[in-house]
Amino acid sequence: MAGMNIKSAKILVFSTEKISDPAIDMAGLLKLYYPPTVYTISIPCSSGVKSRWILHAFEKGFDGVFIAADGSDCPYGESCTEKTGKIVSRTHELMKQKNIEPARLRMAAICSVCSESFVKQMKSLNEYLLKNSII
Amino acid sequence: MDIEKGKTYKYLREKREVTQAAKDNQKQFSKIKKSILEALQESDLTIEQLTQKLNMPKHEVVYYLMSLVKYGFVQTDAVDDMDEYFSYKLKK
Amino acid sequence: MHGKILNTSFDALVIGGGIAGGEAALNLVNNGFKVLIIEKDLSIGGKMILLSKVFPTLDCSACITTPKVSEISRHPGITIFTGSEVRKIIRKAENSFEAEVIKTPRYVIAEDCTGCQLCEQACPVNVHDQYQYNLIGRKAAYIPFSIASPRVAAIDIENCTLCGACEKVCPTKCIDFTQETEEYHIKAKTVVIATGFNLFDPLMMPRYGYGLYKNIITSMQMERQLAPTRPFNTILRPGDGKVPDKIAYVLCTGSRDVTVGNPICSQICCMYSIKQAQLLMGALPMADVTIYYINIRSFGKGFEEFYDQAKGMGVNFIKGKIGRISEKENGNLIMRYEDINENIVKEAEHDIVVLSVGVLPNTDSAALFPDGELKLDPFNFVYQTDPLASPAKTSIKGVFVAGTASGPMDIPDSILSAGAASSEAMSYLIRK
Amino acid sequence: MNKKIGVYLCHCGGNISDYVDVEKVRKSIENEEGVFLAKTTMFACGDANQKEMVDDIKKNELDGVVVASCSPKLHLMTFRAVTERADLNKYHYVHANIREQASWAHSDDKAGATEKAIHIVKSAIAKVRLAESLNPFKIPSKKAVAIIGGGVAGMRAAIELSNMGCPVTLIEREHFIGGRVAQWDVLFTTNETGKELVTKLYNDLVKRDNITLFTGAEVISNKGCIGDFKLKIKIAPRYINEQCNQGNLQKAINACPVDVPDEFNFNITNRKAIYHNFPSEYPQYPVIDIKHCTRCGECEKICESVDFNQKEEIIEIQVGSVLMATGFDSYTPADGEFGYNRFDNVITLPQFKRIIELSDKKLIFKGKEVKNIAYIYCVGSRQIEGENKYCSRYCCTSAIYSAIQTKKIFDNIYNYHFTRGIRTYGKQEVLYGESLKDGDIYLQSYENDPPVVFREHDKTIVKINDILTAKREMSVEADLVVLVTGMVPRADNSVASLFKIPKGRDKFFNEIHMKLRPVETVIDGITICGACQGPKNIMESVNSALSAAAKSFSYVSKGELELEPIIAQIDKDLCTWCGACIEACPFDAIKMEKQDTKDIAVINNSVCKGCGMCLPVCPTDAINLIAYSNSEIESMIDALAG
Repeated sequence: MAGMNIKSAKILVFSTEKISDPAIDMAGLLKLYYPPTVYTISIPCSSGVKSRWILHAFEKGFDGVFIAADGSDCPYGESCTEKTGKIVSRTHELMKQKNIEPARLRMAAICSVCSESFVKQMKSLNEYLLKNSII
Repeated sequence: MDIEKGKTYKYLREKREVTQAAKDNQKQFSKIKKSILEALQESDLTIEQLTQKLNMPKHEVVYYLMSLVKYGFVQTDAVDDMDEYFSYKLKK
Repeated sequence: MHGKILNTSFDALVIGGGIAGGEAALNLVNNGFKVLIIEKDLSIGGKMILLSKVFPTLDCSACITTPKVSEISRHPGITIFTGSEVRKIIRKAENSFEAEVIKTPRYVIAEDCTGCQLCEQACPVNVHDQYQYNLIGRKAAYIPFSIASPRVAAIDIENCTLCGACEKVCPTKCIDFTQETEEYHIKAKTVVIATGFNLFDPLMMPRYGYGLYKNIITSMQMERQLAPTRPFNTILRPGDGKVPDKIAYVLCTGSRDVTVGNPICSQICCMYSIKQAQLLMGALPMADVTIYYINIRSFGKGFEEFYDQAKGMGVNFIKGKIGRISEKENGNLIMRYEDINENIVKEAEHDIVVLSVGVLPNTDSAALFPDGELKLDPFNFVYQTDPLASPAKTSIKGVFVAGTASGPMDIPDSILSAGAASSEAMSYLIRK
Repeated sequence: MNKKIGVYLCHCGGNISDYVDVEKVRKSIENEEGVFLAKTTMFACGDANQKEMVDDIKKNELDGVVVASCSPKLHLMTFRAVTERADLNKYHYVHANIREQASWAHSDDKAGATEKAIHIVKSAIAKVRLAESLNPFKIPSKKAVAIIGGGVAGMRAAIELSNMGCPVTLIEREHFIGGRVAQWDVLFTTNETGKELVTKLYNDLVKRDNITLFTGAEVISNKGCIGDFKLKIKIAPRYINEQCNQGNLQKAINACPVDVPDEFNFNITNRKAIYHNFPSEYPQYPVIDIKHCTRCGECEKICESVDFNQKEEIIEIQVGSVLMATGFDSYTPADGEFGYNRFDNVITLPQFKRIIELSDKKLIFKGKEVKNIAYIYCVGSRQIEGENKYCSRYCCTSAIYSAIQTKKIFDNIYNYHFTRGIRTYGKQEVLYGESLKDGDIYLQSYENDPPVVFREHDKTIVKINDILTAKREMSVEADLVVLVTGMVPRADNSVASLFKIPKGRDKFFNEIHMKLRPVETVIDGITICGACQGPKNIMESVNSALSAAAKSFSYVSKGELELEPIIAQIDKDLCTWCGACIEACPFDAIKMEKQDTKDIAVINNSVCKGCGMCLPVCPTDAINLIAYSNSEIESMIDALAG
């Protein structure tokens, strides 16, 4: 990629239709800017993300993956935070096996109005990925 | 009564008087349209220049010119250095 | 005139196809009731469909209105009469209203029109376009505006010269000058009045010089200039086509002003002006926008934050009363105003002045029913007989009011009011 | 697999096209595999475009459609309906959000926004390529609605639903019904009293046999979802029999030795442990405040209706929809805020309203006659420092109306209003005019320079730099300072967390869309209305209550609901039965079943909610969620990565 002026890291966000999507949409509405190389794939619940999807994303060239978790707001029950956490730790293990820096996968609860916190997370992950020259 | 489709305006003409105001308005528009298009034929012009050329109040030039933009006869061209006035040209 | 009896009787007759009438109709039809909407204009969607973006979320008005409008126009349970007016309604008995409706001819067979606009191109007549609030022209054969529903041509017969040009080019031969005014007799079980509001006409205030000075426009004219289907494709002074730079807003034009006969506050002008100011700063980054106000009434959900946002963007707010406006030779306007903060009279020069015109009642609604049956409030809006417990109730049993027909309100309030009216109408229909 | 896909790219009247080069997006995707046509449009949601889409789908026999426009929250349903009108199964439609997540989020970077939009559309195309026809499940919907909150909004919604023939359970936390309005005396516009309004509604309510009313009742658990909410309600005992003898009860109240602050009067008076708020209140018999009762037994001696053996009850109900009307709290000023809790003659507007009602002939406060009243506006609202940035909407009118009433009822009253700009919007403006004519004095502070309340000797002084007299410093000696307090969200909102109702920036409940769906929440089947959603006056609350009633009714009126067929599926061959999925499922939707030679997991389709929690725990990757299969997600990732 020599010669290309890379300004931001490519980040895949697993967001959720009822909870974090509204927050991400609202970030747009409020013009809270974040890197345009952040892409979302929306699913019903953050506890449904499969490790293989995350690994697939790294394989295909994503620099970072972020799970915008439902947290305690999950419409499917309180166990969500814990379950999403387990997905992350399991995947971190798999990443280590494949020599992928585990810090490239992050998760945080993003409630339906957490636009600012979403943007903060994106900026911070982006900075981390750029600083540690993951890309 | 048998009325031919596509020529029903003739039917209404017999029943309804077109007002003088409507006739005058149409004539006036045709005239102004013609003069604006002719003026722009020669060169691209700003509203200020058109006003002088046509000897018409500025706001009327805006009204008619922008209508002609809407109808696809004229298009907006560059803006001046002060970003204040656009010039207008004929649409090819 | 043809007198047609429309045999189908309806559960609800909704008068007015704006956002309130539309919302009420949708609520009713989605619960299984048959609805007839009577709309005076050529298309439905009322004033909302003509707006640019809406406060305080800044989403585009058309994007919210058009799907509702298309749902309304497509619903098999809703019949729509456009270009039609209710001449009178008589309450015969419980659950029984009879209405006389006049449908003026469109001179176009609506079902056959494809909206191709060839007639528009052929028409030699140019008149002021009322949907662009007279900023530019339109033809006498015309489609009201690009997102109109139905998107069907009409002939403006008052200005038509009957030249026949449109008819010659119409590919589907749908132009039909033999159409005549039709009269319908309609039966319905309940009535929803959603006749909306009128805008204050600033010609009533000569000291502002509207009409005389061409660079003074109304807020609705600015709204059009900011809308996606805008007349100039950019923002221009109508007086000379200059891109404005110093823009002034005069709030409370025709509101809170006993001298023009309207003592009440219009509830929306502060917010739409603040919204326009924000949009203008986006469209013209160098522009300098000043809002002259008496009190800023940003009272609704998210409004105060929106006002703060405008201040943060650099919109100037001056607490001041405008005395008079005069024009300089270059078309700029001199505003003479009393600066309340400093208690002195000042002058300021602006390129363009926007008069934030207020909301007036649409007095058509009073004439719908026989003498005085439908009571009006002191400001000539439809009187709410039980405003606290049943805000949609009117002085006639079975007749409900929705939206700005009962007073000034913004879009969310209109929609909630329409929800209340349809809810009461449904109860009325179910309970018998 | 070889789909014919139609792609529509929306300008959104400039909302998208001002920042995203829509034509460039079109060119970049028109040659994607399967794309048969790619068009741009000013308004994808407009009628004309919808018609065109239907024609396109029919004429070209398209079997996949993508619209790239605003958030799917707004128009996913709109375009699914379009495909259905064109006789194409609606699950062959995929929505791409290039407004909230591209043009708006990156309006600072047009090239970046365009690049992102291209990827988003490509991933939608990737998904639609794999889409399959699905048919919605139908589930029964219980024709009953639970209304939480028995204030004016809740009562009014209950009556309306009852009118529509829908059974209602009305659940009120307090022991008496009527909420805040019962606490107000004469109301603006109609001049009826709050008590009269509440009584009118109550009398209508109790006539109806399809409304069940619980007071002293709280929802303590919620299971289920739209169509079938199972609520547990805890009902506190009143310790008084329903068939009580009013005469002896009053004696029993008199005999009670307990003296505690009366919340109904905002603590300006005291009440007994056995009490009612006002004699005609509903339900029309008192309650024993067990927290403060000393069990001295005095009341029991006098009145046979007192019954300390009553027990807390827990009942279960089943409803198809829940309507929230939980109201607001009045803002309580901080200690020292404009002298509150420092100077004994600084009170809040609600307290003031109670004092007016409880006073007779002369306005007496703490033994002294009140003549000069200073009203300080925007206390707790439009805060300069604090968190409450919003305007509370009702307070200007309420304060002015109270001031006018005060002058009408009592002699020699002088009203001084310390405002931040009066907001008597709409017809309420006439009230402001009346007050000015009445001789009330209005002063206005600068935005960041609020008035100050201080003591000088034994006098309370309010000082302001007044805008209206050009920065003149003005002072008023006040006998009473009334803090015009705004509305804040309920401090105890545990019921909202049971239902996971989202809150907005102002911490009030949030609707899905202020204009499109103003009484719905993102939690299906739950509607909101009244002041729990944000400050409102009575009329506005009732308008929203009636709207919410109509909406809740529409969820239950037909007796059944269509649900998305998005559920988990198990690959029999891959399943080796370990039980991990059963543990992961929060809904008990998975069972073990013997099939042929082995045990496998089986999904109960009508119980599965499609959350996908069982997916990642499966060691053999045997579970997929319909429409979110490995192939779909991974092909979307490929498209986004490309």
